[in-house]
Amino acid sequence: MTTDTDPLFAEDPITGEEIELPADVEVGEIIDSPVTGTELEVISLDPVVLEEAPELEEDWGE
Amino acid sequence: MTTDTDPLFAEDPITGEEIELPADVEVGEIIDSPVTGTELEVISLDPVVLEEAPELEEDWGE
Amino acid sequence: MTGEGTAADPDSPVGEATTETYTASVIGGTGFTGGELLRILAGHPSFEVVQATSRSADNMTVGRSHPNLRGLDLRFSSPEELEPVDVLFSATPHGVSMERIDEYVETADTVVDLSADFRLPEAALYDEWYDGHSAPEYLERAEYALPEINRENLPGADLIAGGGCNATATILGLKPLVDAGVLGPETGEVVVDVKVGSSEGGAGGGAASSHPERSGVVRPYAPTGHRHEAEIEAYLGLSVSFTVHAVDMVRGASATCHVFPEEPVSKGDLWGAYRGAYADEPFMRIVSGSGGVYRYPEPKSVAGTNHGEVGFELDPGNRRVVVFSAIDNMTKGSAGQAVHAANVALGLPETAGLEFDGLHPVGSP
Amino acid sequence: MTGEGTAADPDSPVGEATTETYTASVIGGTGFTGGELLRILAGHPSFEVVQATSRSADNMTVGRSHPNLRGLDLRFSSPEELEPVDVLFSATPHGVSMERIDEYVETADTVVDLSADFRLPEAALYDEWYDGHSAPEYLERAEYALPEINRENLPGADLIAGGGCNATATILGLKPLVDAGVLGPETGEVVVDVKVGSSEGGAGGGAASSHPERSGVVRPYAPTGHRHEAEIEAYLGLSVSFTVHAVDMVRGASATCHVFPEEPVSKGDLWGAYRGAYADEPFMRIVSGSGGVYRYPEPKSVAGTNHGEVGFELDPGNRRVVVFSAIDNMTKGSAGQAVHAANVALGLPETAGLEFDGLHPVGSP
Amino acid sequence: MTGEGTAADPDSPVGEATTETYTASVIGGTGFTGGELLRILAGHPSFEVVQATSRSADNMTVGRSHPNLRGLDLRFSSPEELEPVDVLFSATPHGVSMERIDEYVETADTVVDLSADFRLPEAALYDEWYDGHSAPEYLERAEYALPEINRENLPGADLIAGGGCNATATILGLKPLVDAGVLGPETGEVVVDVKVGSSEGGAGGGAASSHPERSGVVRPYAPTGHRHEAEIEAYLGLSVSFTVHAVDMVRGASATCHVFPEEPVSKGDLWGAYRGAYADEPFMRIVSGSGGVYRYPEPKSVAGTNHGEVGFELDPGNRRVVVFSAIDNMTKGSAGQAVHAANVALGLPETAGLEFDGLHPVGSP
Amino acid sequence: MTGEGTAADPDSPVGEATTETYTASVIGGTGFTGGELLRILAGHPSFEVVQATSRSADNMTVGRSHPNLRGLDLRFSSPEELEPVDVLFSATPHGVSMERIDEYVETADTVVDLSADFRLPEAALYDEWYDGHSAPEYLERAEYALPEINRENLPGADLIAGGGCNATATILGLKPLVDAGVLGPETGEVVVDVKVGSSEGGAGGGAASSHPERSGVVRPYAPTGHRHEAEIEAYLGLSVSFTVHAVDMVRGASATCHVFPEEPVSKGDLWGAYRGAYADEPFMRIVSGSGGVYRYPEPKSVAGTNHGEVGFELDPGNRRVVVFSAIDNMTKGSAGQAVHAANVALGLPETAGLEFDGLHPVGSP
Ligand SMILES: NC(=O)c1ccc[n+]([C@@H]2O[C@H](COP(=O)([O-])OP(=O)(O)OC[C@H]3O[C@@H](n4cnc5c(N)ncnc54)[C@H](OP(=O)(O)O)[C@@H]3O)[C@@H](O)[C@H]2O)c1
Ligand SMILES: NC(=O)c1ccc[n+]([C@@H]2O[C@H](COP(=O)([O-])OP(=O)(O)OC[C@H]3O[C@@H](n4cnc5c(N)ncnc54)[C@H](OP(=O)(O)O)[C@@H]3O)[C@@H](O)[C@H]2O)c1
Ligand SMILES: NC(=O)c1ccc[n+]([C@@H]2O[C@H](COP(=O)([O-])OP(=O)(O)OC[C@H]3O[C@@H](n4cnc5c(N)ncnc54)[C@H](OP(=O)(O)O)[C@@H]3O)[C@@H](O)[C@H]2O)c1
Ligand SMILES: NC(=O)c1ccc[n+]([C@@H]2O[C@H](COP(=O)([O-])OP(=O)(O)OC[C@H]3O[C@@H](n4cnc5c(N)ncnc54)[C@H](OP(=O)(O)O)[C@@H]3O)[C@@H](O)[C@H]2O)c1
Ligand SMILES: [Zn+2]
Ligand SMILES: [Zn+2]
Repeated sequence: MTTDTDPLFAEDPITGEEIELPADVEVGEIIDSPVTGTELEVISLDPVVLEEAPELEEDWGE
Repeated sequence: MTTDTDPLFAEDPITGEEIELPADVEVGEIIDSPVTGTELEVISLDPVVLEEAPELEEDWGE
Repeated sequence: MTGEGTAADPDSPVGEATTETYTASVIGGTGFTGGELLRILAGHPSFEVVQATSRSADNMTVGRSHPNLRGLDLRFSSPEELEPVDVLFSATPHGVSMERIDEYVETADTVVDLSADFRLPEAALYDEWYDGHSAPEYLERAEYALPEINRENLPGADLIAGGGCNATATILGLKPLVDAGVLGPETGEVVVDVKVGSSEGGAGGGAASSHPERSGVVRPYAPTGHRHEAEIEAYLGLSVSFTVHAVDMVRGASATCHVFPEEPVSKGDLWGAYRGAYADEPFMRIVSGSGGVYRYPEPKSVAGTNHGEVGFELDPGNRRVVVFSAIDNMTKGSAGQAVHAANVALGLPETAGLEFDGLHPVGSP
Repeated sequence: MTGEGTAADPDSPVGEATTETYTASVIGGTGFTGGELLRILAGHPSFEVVQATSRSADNMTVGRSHPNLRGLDLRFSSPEELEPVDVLFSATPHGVSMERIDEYVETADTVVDLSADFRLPEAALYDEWYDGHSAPEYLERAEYALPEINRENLPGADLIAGGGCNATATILGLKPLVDAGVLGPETGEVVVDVKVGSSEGGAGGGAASSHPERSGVVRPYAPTGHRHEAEIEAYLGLSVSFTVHAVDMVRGASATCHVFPEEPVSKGDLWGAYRGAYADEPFMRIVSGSGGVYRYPEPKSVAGTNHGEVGFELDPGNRRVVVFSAIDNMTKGSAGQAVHAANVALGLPETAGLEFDGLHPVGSP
Repeated sequence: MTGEGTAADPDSPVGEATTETYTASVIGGTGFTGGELLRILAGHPSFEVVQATSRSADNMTVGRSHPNLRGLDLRFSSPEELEPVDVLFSATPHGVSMERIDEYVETADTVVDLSADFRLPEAALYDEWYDGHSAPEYLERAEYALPEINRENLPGADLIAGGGCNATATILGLKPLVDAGVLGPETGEVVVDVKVGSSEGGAGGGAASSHPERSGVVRPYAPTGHRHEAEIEAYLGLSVSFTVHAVDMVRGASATCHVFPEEPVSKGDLWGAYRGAYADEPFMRIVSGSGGVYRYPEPKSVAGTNHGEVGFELDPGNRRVVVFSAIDNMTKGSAGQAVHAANVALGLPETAGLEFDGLHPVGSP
Repeated sequence: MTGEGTAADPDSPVGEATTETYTASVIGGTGFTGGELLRILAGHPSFEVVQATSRSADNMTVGRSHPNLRGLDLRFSSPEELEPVDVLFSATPHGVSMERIDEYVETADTVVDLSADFRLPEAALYDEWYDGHSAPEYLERAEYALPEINRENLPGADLIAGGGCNATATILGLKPLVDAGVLGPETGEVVVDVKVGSSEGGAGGGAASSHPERSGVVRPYAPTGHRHEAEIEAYLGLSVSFTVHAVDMVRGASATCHVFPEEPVSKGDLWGAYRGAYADEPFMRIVSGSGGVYRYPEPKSVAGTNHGEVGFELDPGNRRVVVFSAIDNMTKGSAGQAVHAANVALGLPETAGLEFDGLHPVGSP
């Protein structure tokens, strides 16, 4: 157990599965889904809503 | 010929050989010696005096 | 038989099963997959290796061939004198096992063969893709080792045929699409572009696999006509356009499958198909566009392990699904798969002996 | 102007042309392709490099960044103070040249840009694939650098746009099929599966390109949607399904193209198409099923050179043509291609400065 | 405290001890040795990891940084909020632990620090070789982690200082000669020529450790004056001439020690010295002129394991002893050594969590 | 003889000499150094290769063995039928040339042998280090190829013996110290710790040099007693403690020499010694603590070139000088050295055919 507060749960926006989040996440924070690994943005907290984070543009040159 | 000004010459502090510097070097600038490759700090300009630059600490971890 | 009390034995409670010890032998012990079998079995709680054979290193210690096994107190002995065991693993070049299979099945209760000799379901396929088959009567009896697609037929199997490494990577990548109906025999071209490490060639070597010639390559080594096409067709029910490249790594096989579904699919559909297929699989992971450095399947991420990674991406126009699949050819692609199958066949915990999760960072594994 | 007497100059006989010297500058001289330009130009009989720019290494010797150029008596200077030259080569990240192009064309008679800024023929494509274009009026004026497909338009060109390395490999591989009518916009899916070395990422680097993370990989880095698709479509007239993998080499790009022609083709047809296209090309080689270790195109075989290798194989059922194409991304894929184009533009011998034939054996080049 | 019943606890019989579970945390969990600690502890029967810290990846899964740990259900949390644990492992750059050591010893019963902060016995050495020490009062309390030379002082230790990887390789190679009296402070020059992999530099990276620049090197990176000289002198009682080269591998440190004994020694003497020192050590192997491919110590043979290999050879004239020593810098050279020391400190079986024996074949590990 | 007018010929003005063409043959043309000779000679303005021999690839094209030479219009022929040439280069394993030397000197005006057969000055040394010598009468006549130490004896030489690659690296590193009186036979131990690439082993290969076993190694391959010790002693006049390691590169030899001068030396002394020795040498560079990524000699920096890099560093206490020396074993260490020596012997410009300056970035060369 890592915190005194209750764990947070939310729906994974891609698979619809329930996922657990750290208790101290904040709106706007980017966390990764434990199911898909995708980076998700915390849109709201009550209820917890997650959205796929805009992908880092990572062009490795041409 | 890369500039309109006259080229600068100085004594390489390690080998004593005469070396040419870009005409626009400034006091405090770090340039590398064409003879030894060592990084040199420009201490003064008239006359040009060069000194070995303090080595970058580059510890690659343990 | 020392291995009384397998899960296939109704008298044996599962809890107890894992305390049994099965004797095992490895034919072809100096080879790459033979060494890998010895490594896995030596660390397996339910196996005791009693024999490892070699013709070229007869009577030498196993550690002389495989430096990681220097701690193993075992010497190679001749394949001509096989000791009776519970499970015989054979890791010889194609063609050897089919000649000796009668002897093998007499020597052991369970035979697990890593070569191509019993992988294909019909003798005709051996005529077409190989040089025929000398013991076709065993083909029906043999069970394909890959639990992800043949788990239900493995318990109690007495002849198990390990999959080919490139075929394994491909089948693991495409099976969920086939099961979900996204892909079928009528779908149109499926291109499978494979990249493999040098250990696929076995310990034998040759001019093309010497370090100076083999380093740093991207070398088309099977441009077309690779025999694993037959195996893929046999187990997926569809034909693929298959090309294999050698790249600069020692372990690893990576298959990139380019699929053009007839109906458009969404990312959600794909996640559904792959989660449905693999969410409960102990060795399968879906890695598909995650953050950080390792965003898609990579051989590095699974090197030394029995894990398989699969992932996918959609073309902007949704007309193409690209599926990535990565395994270690020496574990999931051969020796690990073989032990996994043996675990299932004997009713042992599936992950027994296969718990190693790999290293990070790791170079060219 | 020191470069009187180019081939574009009617008074100048070709024989004399090669004794002229053109002054040249390299913008982005600390970068990978900038260093390659400096290397090639320093050994070129008709060029004299008078300026190489860097913001980060201003006043430092060129040899400090590029150890192979320690013999070169040249220091970097600021890109803000450009000297007038005959030919300006620019090797900066995408977006820099389009901002400074007015200045460049004033400074130099010929501008050769290695970035993507002038490769695509229309502004709309920059809106679709990049973040738009700030100097679209130059797009029509720009000539694509690759002589194998655009030689006739290069003589006298004053703005030349170097091709992308992956696009170059793909175009060189497929162009002969397009020209021979084997492949066209209506053909059906063309899968292009690319493998590239780490120098493609430039000198910048990042976590994913650190040695521990980047070694030994087969890493999908552009699963779909790579910008070179636009370039390929622009110059081949067909769209391709494009996927790029990072593998463990530093130099090299290898494209494997899987093509499904509507009409069956024979090996003879293919040899005809490729010989027709490349028999007279000074830098192209067809390597297609020869003996020995190097049977098909490989980046190793062309590392450090301006050569391109192409080869092909037919599926047993003749339904698929697999085309292999290999280049060095730093030479044929960028700096070498740029100098080759400049040679053509100025009427110099095509191979001037580009004679290096590579090494054998060579590791991971 | 959950870890009642350590071997230091007189009430606890050893047999029972291994069934206890100790809670553990890892400071610096995104780093290379931090990841290695997490890997080892996750597979350790007596540890439960409750916290792994990161400032840069706060709240992200551990598997995002370390793909081999994707199966671990743990997220990074801030190093500012430490949870009380039985054992705190710290794997941060030099200088961090000395600032926070008061807090660490309050948070945990046992602190194991992998940095250089508590390795040297005296504050004066930190003035000489580093930038001084901010908590010198802990230096006497700290125990050097390497059990092969400090086993007797580890049980019950509450502050353990992990050795440097190059120092570990050197000390393991030379200690038997010191103990046997072949080598001492008066012996004359001892040259230690070290070759290391890129993971020694940590996850941070920089221009020199990018893949294009770092691949294929033999690069003198610490020609003279390496800080590990101080550590070697502290634990061997003699000074060495130390030079470190970067070579193309990710994991591994290999020390070649050139020793010129005053009195002639025989091979038998050497075998006696090394067997005497290491025959009973669970992780040490003597590899010295055996047959096959792997005749002397090699990093490849121990990659991913906590094994150390040592071997030796005599110059024909018997005037020089060459000692070879190979370890994996990430395991025996840091994280494995740390867990080994913790095992000894807590009275656990020494090899617990460290049983992995490595792979064969393996590339550039 | 086509080569009239060498510099050794008093009638021939130097300017004209370079327009002469000498015919040349290469014995052992399929080998690694044979291929390198062919590459260099093919690009050399004054040589025309008329024969390259092979027993195993008789009548095959040269490009089949060496893909970089696909453009060369030449086929291998039997070494039994030698054509008369101006210069015969031989690149066969030790022992072959001494058997055929009578024939070679009849066939050619100048014989350049790359093997060890004529390197040592006395037959007794062949008895001690090799298996004796069958043509000792040639030993005095042979000139050591390395111009940096034997330039004055090369003009007009008719039998030239190429240096060993590891010996060359060592001699180039230490010679300036010997000449400056810092190092002499009485100095005390000189430790030479060498790291080499896989091409040193030649094209033959074997189990230990297969890609899976040879990748990623730091492998002691000549712990003591390497034959190059004799060569070093012969040309430097002092004995060294010599140890050679195989590392993961294909080309390159790097020698780290640890020297303990009797009198303290300063950095200025060292710069003086090395500048004095090499400032005017066309192929030697002093790289010693410069900035950037490449601060000391590295094989990568000279890969593919005939350059040698040397550098040095002083121990803080000034009691040790560490000398680093790096060459490409295939060029400066064998084929390039041979051509350089031939250039000097024939009065050609020293750098003719050897102008290639190498690549940056480059992987594992
Ligand atoms: N390498 C892979 O990634 C991989 C993956 C999947 C499947 N496989 C299959 O696994 C099998 C073994 O492959 P490998 O890579 O391990 O090969 P390998 O390294 O070449 O080893 C072959 C082994 O078989 C022994 N052997 C050869 N001929 C024999 C004979 N006639 N009778 C008895 N023993 C014989 C050899 O040892 P001695 O000569 O000392 O007796 C050696 O130990 C092959 O069928 C291969 O297709 C390999
Ligand atoms: N690498 C390849 O294989 C390859 C192949 C084909 C095409 N290209 C294209 O070639 C171009 C260069 O690629 P690269 O790999 O050589 O990149 P690179 O190694 O990152 O070098 C970029 C160079 O541009 C300079 N630079 C950056 N921003 C600048 C600015 N705003 N103004 C002036 N100079 C600037 C940098 O030096 P300072 O920061 O010191 O000024 C550096 O010298 C890119 O457009 C790339 O897409 C590369
Ligand atoms: N690599 C080796 O082979 C090796 C061998 C022996 C000993 N060591 C020693 O082990 C230690 C770690 O080395 P490494 O190679 O693992 O380094 P690394 O990969 O750079 O990792 C350093 C870790 O420390 C964290 N960190 C950095 N500054 C911090 C601070 N002020 N407070 C809290 N956390 C901080 C970093 O994560 P965030 O930035 O995300 O917090 C990162 O997780 C070093 O002292 C090194 O000398 C390393
Ligand atoms: N590799 C290096 O870095 C290096 C450096 C310095 C010196 N050397 C020396 O250079 C020589 C060649 O080395 P390498 O590495 O190039 O060897 P290699 O790759 O093994 O080539 C040897 C060549 O000699 C031919 N050959 C072998 N035996 C022969 C015979 N009895 N008669 C005629 N031809 C024969 C072989 O071709 P066929 O079998 O087809 O005839 C082959 O072409 C050796 O003496 C070596 O010590 C090598
Ligand atoms: Zn490699
Ligand atoms: Zn590498």
